[in-house]
Amino acid sequence: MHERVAIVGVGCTGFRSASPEQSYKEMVYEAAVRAYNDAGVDPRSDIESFVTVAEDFHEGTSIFDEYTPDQIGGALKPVHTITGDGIHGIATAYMLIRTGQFDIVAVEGHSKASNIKTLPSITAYAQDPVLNRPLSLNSHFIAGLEMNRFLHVSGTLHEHCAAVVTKNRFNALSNPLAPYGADLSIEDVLSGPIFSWPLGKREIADHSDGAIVMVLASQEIANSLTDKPIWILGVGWNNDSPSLENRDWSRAIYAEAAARMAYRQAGINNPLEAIDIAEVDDTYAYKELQALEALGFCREGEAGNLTIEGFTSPDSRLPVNVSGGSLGMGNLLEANGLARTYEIILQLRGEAGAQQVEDTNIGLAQSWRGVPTNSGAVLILAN
Amino acid sequence: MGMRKVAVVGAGMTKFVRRAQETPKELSWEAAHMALDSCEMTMDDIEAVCLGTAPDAFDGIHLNGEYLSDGAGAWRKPYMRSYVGGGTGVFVPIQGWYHIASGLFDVVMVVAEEKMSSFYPHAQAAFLTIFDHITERPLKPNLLWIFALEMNRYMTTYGISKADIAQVAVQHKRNAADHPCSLLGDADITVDDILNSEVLAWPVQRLDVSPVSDGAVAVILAAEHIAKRITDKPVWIEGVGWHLDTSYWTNRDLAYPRYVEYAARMAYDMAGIKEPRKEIHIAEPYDPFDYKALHHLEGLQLAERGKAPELYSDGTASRTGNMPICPSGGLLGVGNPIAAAGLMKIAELFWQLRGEAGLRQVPGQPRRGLAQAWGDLMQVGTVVIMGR
Amino acid sequence: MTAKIKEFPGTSLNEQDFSDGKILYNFDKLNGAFSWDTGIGIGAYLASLKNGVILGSHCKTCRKIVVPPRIFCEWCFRPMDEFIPLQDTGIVNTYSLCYVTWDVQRIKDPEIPAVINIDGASPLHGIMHMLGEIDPQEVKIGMRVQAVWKPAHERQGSITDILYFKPAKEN
Amino acid sequence: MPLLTRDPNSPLNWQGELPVTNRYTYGLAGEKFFRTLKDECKILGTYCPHCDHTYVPAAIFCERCLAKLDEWIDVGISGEVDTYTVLNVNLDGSLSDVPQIIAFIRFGDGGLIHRLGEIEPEQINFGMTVQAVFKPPSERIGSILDIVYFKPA
Repeated sequence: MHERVAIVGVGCTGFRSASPEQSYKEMVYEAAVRAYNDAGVDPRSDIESFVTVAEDFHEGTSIFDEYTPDQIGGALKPVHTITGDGIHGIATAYMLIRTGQFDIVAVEGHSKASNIKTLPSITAYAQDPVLNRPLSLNSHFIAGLEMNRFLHVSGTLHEHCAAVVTKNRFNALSNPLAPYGADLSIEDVLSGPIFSWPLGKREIADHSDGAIVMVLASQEIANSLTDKPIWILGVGWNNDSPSLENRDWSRAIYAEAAARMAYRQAGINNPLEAIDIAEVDDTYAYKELQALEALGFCREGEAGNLTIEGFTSPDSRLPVNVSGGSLGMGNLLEANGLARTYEIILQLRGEAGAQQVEDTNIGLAQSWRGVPTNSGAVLILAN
Repeated sequence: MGMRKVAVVGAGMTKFVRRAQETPKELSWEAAHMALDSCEMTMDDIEAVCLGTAPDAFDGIHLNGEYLSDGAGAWRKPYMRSYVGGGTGVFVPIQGWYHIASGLFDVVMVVAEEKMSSFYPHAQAAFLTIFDHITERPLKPNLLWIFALEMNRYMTTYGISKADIAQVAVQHKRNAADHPCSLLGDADITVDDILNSEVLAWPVQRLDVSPVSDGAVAVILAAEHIAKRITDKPVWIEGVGWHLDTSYWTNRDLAYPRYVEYAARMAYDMAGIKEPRKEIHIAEPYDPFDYKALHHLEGLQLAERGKAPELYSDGTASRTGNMPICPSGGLLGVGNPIAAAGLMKIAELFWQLRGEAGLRQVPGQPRRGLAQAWGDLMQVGTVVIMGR
Repeated sequence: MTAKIKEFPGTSLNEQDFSDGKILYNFDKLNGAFSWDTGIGIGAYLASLKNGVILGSHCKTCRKIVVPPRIFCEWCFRPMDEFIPLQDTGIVNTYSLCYVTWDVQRIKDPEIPAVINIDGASPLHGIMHMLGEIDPQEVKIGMRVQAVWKPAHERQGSITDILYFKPAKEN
Repeated sequence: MPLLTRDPNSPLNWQGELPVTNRYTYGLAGEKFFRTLKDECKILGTYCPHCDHTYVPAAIFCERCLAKLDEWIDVGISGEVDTYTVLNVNLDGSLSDVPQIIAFIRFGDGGLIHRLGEIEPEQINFGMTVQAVFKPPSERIGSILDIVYFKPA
């Protein structure tokens, strides 16, 4: 068994609202070449297994895993797909290496959301076909229900959610990878169209295209490959009830449970003390506040005020989504967790450029699988 | 530190049927519930859940892994769905294996489900979209093509006849007559029945093909210290292997499944197997079409290239032979709810190696078995070796 | 343990259970429309098909010419070196005589899908397409075939710009 | 990164669909739940004695312990608004002219997702009691739409 596992290489394409010059394979190839160059590995001779994350209906292809190996150097190698988020993919690579059977494993995730002409209809096809789909509802209603209950129970205000948008999109202005940087006021956010009251359009992350590849290695190999290995201290993932009828509408219980699992592995009792920087799911603005509470950074109902007060801004006590988050970088479908993780890695390496936060040693990335799911993952990394 | 040993300690399955009334969740639950009962465990004992199901188009639910999670027992547990097309059914126990071998978990439930009848009007039409969206789909391909093209190449390369291949369907369907869950078991079927069945896509005829089916299978995996506490007959996962070939399937020779060979070699290495033909006592190769069992036996190094039919003609493959092949009845006989069919092979080895396979029991107290699945664009091999 | 179990779960229905209203069910249809970016490799392939040419690409490291063309080689993972126009002839690698359509309609005259190894590409490198202008019983693995193109003004930059492959003279 | 460059005559994209049509059975629990809804205008749950939890709508299994559930309970037709939203966006992503009020109506440990009617958004309170309004018997087919909406009780 290999106890310790590190991320030794990362590569991405940058993120854009559309990417018409590349096929998805060409886009992934670009990210893979960057990651393997960063890690100093040859995928054909050095990488022993590959994990990809993808969903058929997002690609427009059934059994999409067929099309994953070539562009990551995985042809005729042990490759498999997880229909999960990128952090599920990292967790899988982590487990593969820990078995002792593999030393170097790559993880790939991508989004070609711009190629999907009917994304709302496809998202709705994830609803229960008998209980929910006959109502013919755009799936944003699920976020609307959850946001409203969350605001009601926690005492969070709509302005608090808008503050997440202003912070993250402002942060994105310093991130050369992020397409949706903007300097907005809270009024700008709240004055947009309402999609599913209280949820406004400007509190929903737009989609973007892009690919991310990461290389993980066992301790011995990691130390031989790089002087900046980023260690996995803990990873957790969890599913609450998938049905809309059996869930707690105010809390992200899947995130609480995933965090508990990751903290236990990392030996973290007080997350706010231990963690220097976090990248959390903000595909809907309220989800960032809900996540901060679920992750134990503050008590229920406090995340909104802390955000307005600047507690989660780049220069403060707990910088959250310095990258711009999904609101700033775009919703990357299955690759969201990899985008969150990518920023943490840059920060822990001290390579985050204009977004660099001082003295970061331990970072956390968190993801959610989107409506209508109740599923997510948490990753804790250290330099 | 050595590798953590992982055992199968329980198994359950639904009948494989043409059209199930159960929802996909309910099918998953039936198998999971039975697997728990079989080893007298409860959900409190299960630390994580792994799920296998093939394209979302069948169950007809986007993010199908998430939808199925409650039926699979994943409520508030770490849960992931893995996916390698038709190879998924034998991959998902590998996924369970690495969950435990990693040291993160001690007990994992593994569930595979497929409800092909939800695809309307015919499940086969779902396969149009497994082909390349730009270079192939405009030709309106169907699933039979890839099997027919591969079968023809295999037959022509090695001079194998349709009658050679039909023996496979006959033996598997006869074996399946003894499986209580089977959809197409037939104790009296003959080679002529196969050869006289309707031609679908020559050389593929109706009875060369496994039936579209609904069903679910679950197994419970445990780390060594737990497994020994739960049962005095744990069945160990001794080796696992998987390989995925390039998706450019028209750029390789279809006569031989190199990816199956690589997957098998990976599993043999891990299990310390040097002479598979002597050391594997029961084989459950993937048999969605009859020629596929032969093709795979060759990839698995259990037969020389082009010689697999001899295993059937000389009796080696029969239930009382030296290396019984698909004593379960396989996909051809029991049915082919894709991911569930692969995991059915794992359940069969579990029962066979424990001596609990009833009418299907292979004599001679077999010690070691191999299950294999295949899928994608004739592209993936997944292999699990189990022993007691 | 199957020996011990008397009853396995699973409730089987037949088609009449649906038509007779014996059970409850509903339908849904996915509205799944896509506009896939073709990219450099497949974009060039399609543009080339419009001009009546099958395009491949060349990896000098692996000394392979592959079809359809891609911008990277999946075997050495290096960028492909050049696009190469191939012949529109080849040999039948394998074929089928298919009596059912993709949506499972029975047809009287079989479709003849085939993998055709394209002349100019490396051995065993081909594409899937249809055979035509041939008696189904005359098709043989190893026979030479040649593309039959749509008229130039009807070609759209699609694999269907080739109507099918027909028998060609042996070299 | 690639050596090859784009052919200026290349088509940028390729249009296509993912043709998927499905027929869904209601399943073992759904069959009884929706038959009873249709024929008797009753909403059924199932109770798990082991977990002391009532599933609404009725399920055949307990997601907590995976026990088979066979204690069926009539939970009445009135529940509480647990949360609600006003949906202004259509299934195709366009803005709607007709906002719909969607709520999760709690019945015991579970509940139903449905529309609210005969009420304005500003009149809704968390926890208020609402009751199901059924279609006339001749129009009921055994569907969640056999309930037109929930109205204030």
